[in-house]
Amino acid sequence: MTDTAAAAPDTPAAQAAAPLLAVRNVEVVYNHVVLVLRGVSLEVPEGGITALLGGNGAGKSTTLKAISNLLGSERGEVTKGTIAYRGLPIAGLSPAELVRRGVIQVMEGRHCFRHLTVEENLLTGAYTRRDGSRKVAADLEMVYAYFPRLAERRKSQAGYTSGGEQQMCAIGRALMSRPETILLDEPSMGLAPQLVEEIFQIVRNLNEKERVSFLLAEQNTNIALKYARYGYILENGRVVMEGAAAALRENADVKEFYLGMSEQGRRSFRDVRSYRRRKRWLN
Amino acid sequence: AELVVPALSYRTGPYAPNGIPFADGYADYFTLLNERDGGIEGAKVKLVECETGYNTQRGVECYEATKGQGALVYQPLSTGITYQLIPKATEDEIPIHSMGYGRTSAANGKVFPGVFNFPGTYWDAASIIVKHIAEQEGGDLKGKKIALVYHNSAYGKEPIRTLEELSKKHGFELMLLPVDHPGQEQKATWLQVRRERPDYVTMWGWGVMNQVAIKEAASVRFPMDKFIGVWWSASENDVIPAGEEADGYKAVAFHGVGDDYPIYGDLKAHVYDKGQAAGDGSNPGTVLYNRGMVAAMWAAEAMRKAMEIHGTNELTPAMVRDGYEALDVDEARLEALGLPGFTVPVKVSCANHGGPGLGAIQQWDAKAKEWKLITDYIPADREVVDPLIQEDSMAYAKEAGITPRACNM
Amino acid sequence: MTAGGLAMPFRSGGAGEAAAGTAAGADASGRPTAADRRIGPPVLEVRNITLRFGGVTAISDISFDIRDGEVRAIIGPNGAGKSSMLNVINGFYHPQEGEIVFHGQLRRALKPHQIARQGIARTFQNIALFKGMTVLDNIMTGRLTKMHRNLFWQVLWKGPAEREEVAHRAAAERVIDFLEIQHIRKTPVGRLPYGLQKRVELGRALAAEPSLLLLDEPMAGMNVEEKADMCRFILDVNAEFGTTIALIEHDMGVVMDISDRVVVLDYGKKIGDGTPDEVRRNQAVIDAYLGVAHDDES
Amino acid sequence: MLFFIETVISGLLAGVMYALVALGFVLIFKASEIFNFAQGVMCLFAALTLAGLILGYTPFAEILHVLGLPAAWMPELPLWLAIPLTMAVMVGLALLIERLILRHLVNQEPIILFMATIGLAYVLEGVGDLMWGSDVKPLDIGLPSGASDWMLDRFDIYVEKLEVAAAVIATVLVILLTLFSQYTRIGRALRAVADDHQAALSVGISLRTIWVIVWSIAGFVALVAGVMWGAKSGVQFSLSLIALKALPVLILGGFTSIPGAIVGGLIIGVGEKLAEIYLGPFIGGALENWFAYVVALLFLLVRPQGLFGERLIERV
Amino acid sequence: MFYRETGDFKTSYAADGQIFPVRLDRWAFWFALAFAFLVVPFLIDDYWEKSILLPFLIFSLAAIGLNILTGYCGLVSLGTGGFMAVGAYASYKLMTEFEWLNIFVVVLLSGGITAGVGLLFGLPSLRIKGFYLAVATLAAQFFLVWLFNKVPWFYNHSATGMITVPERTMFGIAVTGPAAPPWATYLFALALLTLLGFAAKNMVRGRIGRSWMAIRDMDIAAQIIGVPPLQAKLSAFAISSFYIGVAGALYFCIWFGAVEPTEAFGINQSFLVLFMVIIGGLGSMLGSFLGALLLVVLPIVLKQAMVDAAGMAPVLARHFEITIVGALIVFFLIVEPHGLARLWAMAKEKLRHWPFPY
Ligand SMILES: Nc1ncnc2c1ncn2[C@@H]1O[C@H](COP(=O)(O)OP(=O)(O)OP(=O)(O)O)[C@@H](O)[C@H]1O
Ligand SMILES: Nc1ncnc2c1ncn2[C@@H]1O[C@H](COP(=O)(O)OP(=O)(O)OP(=O)(O)O)[C@@H](O)[C@H]1O
Ligand SMILES: [Mg+2]
Ligand SMILES: [Mg+2]
Repeated sequence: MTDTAAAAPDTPAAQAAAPLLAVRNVEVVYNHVVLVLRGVSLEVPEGGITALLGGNGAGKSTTLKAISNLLGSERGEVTKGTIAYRGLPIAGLSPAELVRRGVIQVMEGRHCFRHLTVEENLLTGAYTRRDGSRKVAADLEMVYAYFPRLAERRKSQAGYTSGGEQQMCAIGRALMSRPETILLDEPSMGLAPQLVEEIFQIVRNLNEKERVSFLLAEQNTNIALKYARYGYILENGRVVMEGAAAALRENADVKEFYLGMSEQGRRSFRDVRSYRRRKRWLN
Repeated sequence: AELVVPALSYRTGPYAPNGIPFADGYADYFTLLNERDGGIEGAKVKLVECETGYNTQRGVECYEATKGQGALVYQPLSTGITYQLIPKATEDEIPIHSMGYGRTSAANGKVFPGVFNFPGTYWDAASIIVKHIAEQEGGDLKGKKIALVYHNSAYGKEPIRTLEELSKKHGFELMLLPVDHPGQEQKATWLQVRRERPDYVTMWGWGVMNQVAIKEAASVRFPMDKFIGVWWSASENDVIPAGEEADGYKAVAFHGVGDDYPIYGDLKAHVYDKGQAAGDGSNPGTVLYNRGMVAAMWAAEAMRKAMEIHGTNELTPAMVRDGYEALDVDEARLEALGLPGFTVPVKVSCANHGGPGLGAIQQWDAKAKEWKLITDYIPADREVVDPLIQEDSMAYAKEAGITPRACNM
Repeated sequence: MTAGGLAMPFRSGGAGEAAAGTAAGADASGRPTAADRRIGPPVLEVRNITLRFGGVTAISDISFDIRDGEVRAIIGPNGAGKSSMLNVINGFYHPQEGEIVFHGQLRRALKPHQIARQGIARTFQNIALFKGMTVLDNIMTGRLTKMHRNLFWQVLWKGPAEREEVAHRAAAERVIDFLEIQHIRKTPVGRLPYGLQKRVELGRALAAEPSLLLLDEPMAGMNVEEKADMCRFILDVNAEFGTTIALIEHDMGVVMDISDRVVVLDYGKKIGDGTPDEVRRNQAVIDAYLGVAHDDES
Repeated sequence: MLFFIETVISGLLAGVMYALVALGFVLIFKASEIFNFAQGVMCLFAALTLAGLILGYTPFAEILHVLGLPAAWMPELPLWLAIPLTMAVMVGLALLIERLILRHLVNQEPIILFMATIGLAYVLEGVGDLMWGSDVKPLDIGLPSGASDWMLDRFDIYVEKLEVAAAVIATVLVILLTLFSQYTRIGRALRAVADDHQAALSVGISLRTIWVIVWSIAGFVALVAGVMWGAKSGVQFSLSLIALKALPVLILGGFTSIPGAIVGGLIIGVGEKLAEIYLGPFIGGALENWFAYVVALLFLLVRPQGLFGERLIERV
Repeated sequence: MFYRETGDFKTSYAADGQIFPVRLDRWAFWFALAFAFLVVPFLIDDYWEKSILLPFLIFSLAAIGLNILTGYCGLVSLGTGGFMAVGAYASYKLMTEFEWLNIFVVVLLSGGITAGVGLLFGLPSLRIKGFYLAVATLAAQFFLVWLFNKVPWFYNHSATGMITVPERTMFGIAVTGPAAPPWATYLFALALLTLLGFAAKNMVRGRIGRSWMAIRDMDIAAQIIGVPPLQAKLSAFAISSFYIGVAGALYFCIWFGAVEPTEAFGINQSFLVLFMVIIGGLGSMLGSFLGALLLVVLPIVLKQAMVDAAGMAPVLARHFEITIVGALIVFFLIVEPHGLARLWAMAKEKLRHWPFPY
């Protein structure tokens, strides 16, 4: 795992000094014609948890895929801007190379290997590791400890497990590679509330104990801002707002649009059928 | 003037190993004429090769593409393409020479004025084989069993009718064993041979099928000298892979084998040594090379004849057709061409486009790695073949609405 | 089946102005509460269903009912058998034991498409849109059960087939208006972001004018704002066309707010059934599913 | 009865020969869900290369000839050199295929990849012809051939020696390959790639490496099959058509199962021989081809994923 | 901006649902059609007819047929050659048994008979999926060809099993047989293609087409929303076979005039048509035409360029040709896996933005 001794990650100074991952002014085009990211810049500090928030189609997943170089397989490409990891540009690297350098992505929509058993799925996560099968076995136990449900289903083909089980499987699989940076795309999707909380606990755990850095795209703004330290809000392919998580949580707009709070506190979903204020940053 | 002769060759695809030597022989003969004699009666031959890959669709494309260049005669070189071209070429008045293949009943010149298939047809070949067998058996075929192993296509099915007639006539039992293209796997066929133990096996095979059949026959210990192929199952390619075991395998032939003919001297001097040989130059003397050459020889003679008839060396396809119809290449002429005894004498007439229908039996000598003619040219059983030709060609005439022309020569 | 659908605005040539009905103005209190709405007798009863896959028992001996016009939520931890339950209801899985009563009649073993024709439509947990088609075509596909012109007219096109097409197009357009997805009408669905895809899927189900609508995690992967939109659609459908809705959802806020009754599954067993408030207080449910998370959130 | 036994044995052995070709298909399908139609041509290409090297053909002689370059300078290579060289060519081919084709088609529909392999088949066919010419090349590398005299004299049963050898080789291959794909890290990665290219990428599996490995192995299997069939019928274009013989075997055994290829081969082999011999005389011969497919079809109706194939996962 | 849709408003759903919603496209189409019907017949000779136009028209028809099955309904079939054989032999039998039947009727009836056969062979598709089905359709391919090769009734007991087309006329002009003038056969095929092309487009844009596409994209979801899979798949098989049967009949009657089943309708034919469909664009009408055009013309162009223009030896040219065709297929797939039709659409989209990149 990471052996660089860095300053306490929370201090802004540390963040400014050495961003682990720096995305500068990135533009992404799909199919040569669909412009999706219109110049996104963001930074992930070493040992930080950074949240990427925003509505549907804002470009969160695209940003993550641009970082992990998975765009190619969807006929998308980065047409402008640079992405640097530990100061080195990573544009030309294959996803496999990135994983070897410690950056792994958990893709949105599960993407388990359907015909492999749950356990085999987890083991593929350790594909790039060279530190012996004993360590891998130990990590497997760790994942099972995090997700007991997976242990119960270890021998069934992933394709036959439930949606939430697949989500756990995908996250567990990423953990198996012992990454130093995880790009998490919608980890909470389809998980039971209890489990959502647990997953974020795991995130915090890894972050604090193992100093894993996280960039997480999340719709559940509430919980994301609770665990993240810094947040970016993406809309329509642009970063429209950024700031420390605590600050964002207090922002009125964020409250209204992303946290579902009104002045009176939490708004009931039953009552939301009235006119809504337009987000002012949507031109 | 130039004489445009298209060659619908197939140097690619599954039958390329057979197509290459034929195409080489065909090309080299014309090259020889051009180089040695300056063409035919002063007109150079322009050979236009068009690659068909033994594929009908491409064959037709080749036909349409070369037709416009003034093609004088077509050798379609595949039964499928021949069938295709017969009505078209007839309409376009371009002669077709399907030498020993194609539609047998085209031998009837009354119905097929523009198609020639001398010197012999498949039906001739079938009857010659049966005659040879009868001779081996001392004249009596009663109660014998003869199997036909055939390429399961129009080509392979040609002899069936004739063999059926012959089996009625001679009282032998006929056993039919089709083999699907390409014929690499013939286990079942030869197991059947092993079980039924026919006295003789004849074969209408092509391509890889031939050699596999010969190998399999050897494996099931079928006596090779009782295994007789048609002339398209008679090349070196077919027997060499089976090695020693193929020794004694027989086939019908209508032309000589080897390169022991004066013409090869000329070929060497005027073609090979000048680096003009077609292909990679490795085929002279092989069976199929010789066959290509004999086809070219007849085409050249037909053109010569046409010039003689029409008194010009600016030929049209129709003139060449006349030349074919008046073709008469006898022993003496062969001698003069440097091909003494190379093939049977041919005399074509208005009614008979099928030639003399003669065939000899050749046999493979595995030690010497060469074919040898072991019989004289045997005539076909006209008594059986002619009525069949008559019947089939008249049926075609009726179907296609052709009134047979009168031939009073 | 859907005789009550006369008032359905999606129906071809129907009169309702769905979009207008839901748009501006109506303030929260104007909305009928659960008590006001006509919640009728059970439309669907699930009786003693047991479903096994090889060694795994996904559902064991579960019974509950869904009443006409209500919003019924199904919740439970991951792998509890919720999706499987929906699959049983619409005939994709065949339970080993138990029976289903639909509109008071014991349901025979039917093929899924036959069940769809009885008026049950659904959306899927892992989006199952027709990727190669546009949004409009997807929604039109939802109306296939209502289109009948035969091959001959189809080939001819001009005449009855075109008229039918246009009529159904109008209905599909009303769904599109209702869900506010006009701008992506002609976009191939594969290119849409996740949340919109979910919305299109809802549209496809709505286009079939179902009497019972099954929604499998319709709001997964959405942010609060979008969830709110989705809730609005669901509630409107329910309120205005009386469509019965069964919904699986992990967001307790949503479930507690919009459902009339909740059934809780836990690893194949039913551990709770009742109004949101009852369920929220049920200790078994708290232990198995809710944890403490829900409360400290708001 | 004896004849029946003989037929069955022949069928079994013929089946093994088909299975050898089918194995190549299975490997690639298992690793990438690519239905590699070029497998047949790869057999041809491998056998052509081997035969060409042994017989001292100069590669691209025709082109060299046209260009006026010396076109006959290759010596006849001994077997121990020719085989590794051929294998090197096949590995090179795998590299090229990955570089030029697969890499650009990541995450595409299976049918697109299928088409690409047909395109590849054309290219290989053309290049094979250009490289080695299209004449028949005997391939004699000392494999036994002809009928086993011992069996014939002793039991009056006709058994082809070459096919017995093939059976032995095929068995060994199947065992090795099964172990490889089921129990090794790479093997697991292969199956992962087949399920989801993108996810495989995301966990750090390098598709490129995997593909090169798999296509190299498939090239090796193609070489083995090509040698066997080449010894039987000479090396020439028709060799590529044995792919069609392997297809029913493939669907019967299941696209993803290595042992399935063998079992499928045996069933198809026996089925078609019995049909040809016992049914052929009644309904007309040469029915082997379609009969094999019909047998496979009947099995599929019962098990749509083939005998040993992975179940199709259908869920919503 | 060359290609503009702006200002091209639709005021009714019917207008929005037409085949070419953009005015420019519509005009171009009608112009091309008029050209094909009114001008081309005066220009063609035997070579154009037999080597380019007829193959193009006939393969377009076959490609439409296969596209219905594979592109729209998602069922890959490798039995196209076999079904074309059914069409050809059906037309032969119809023509020889009922000599008074009009050739136009004969061709359509042949399609109908093929549809029946297709239906039969489509039955396994209910259970078998994906490549398993694709390979299983080879059973149809091999069986049908075997049947026509084996049962003498189909070829009226002729000696070789070859069938030859009798002459048939329309409006007193021969359209089959060697005497048929090129323009007549061309117009005959063109008329059929136009008719059936429109019919196909109408099917795929309506109810039936949608149920096919639903099955293609996700068959379970389709069933659950009420598409009966049996009906959808079988109708796709039947209708696709109808088109392929008509193509087979034309192939035999007006293009070749004489065929034998093993070669003319072999598996290569199946692959060729599949190529056309995929290179052209799965699930696209335009794609069927583009694919057919490309694969008919490409080999000819290559051959002419290499043999006639560059003077290469035909064999060598042929080897290169196979290689290049193969390479181009791969190339096109890489450039745009969704086929030429998509390439075309993207080009239009670019034109729309032109001169701006996005
Ligand atoms: N393969 C693709 N081809 C074309 N457009 C695409 C493709 N993938 C995504 N898009 C478009 O890019 C935009 C951003 O998509 P992205 O998936 O990044 O959004 P997101 O923020 O992750 O949304 P969600 O919260 O729904 O996951 C969307 O408008 C989508 O339509
Ligand atoms: N076709 C199947 N074959 C085998 N097991 C299955 C199948 N379908 C579901 N299961 C198993 O049944 C159990 C219930 O699955 P189901 O999808 O119904 O869960 P769920 O309640 O929807 O969970 P989630 O909230 O995670 O979606 C799971 O453990 C799953 O693995
Ligand atoms: Mg996303
Ligand atoms: Mg679920």
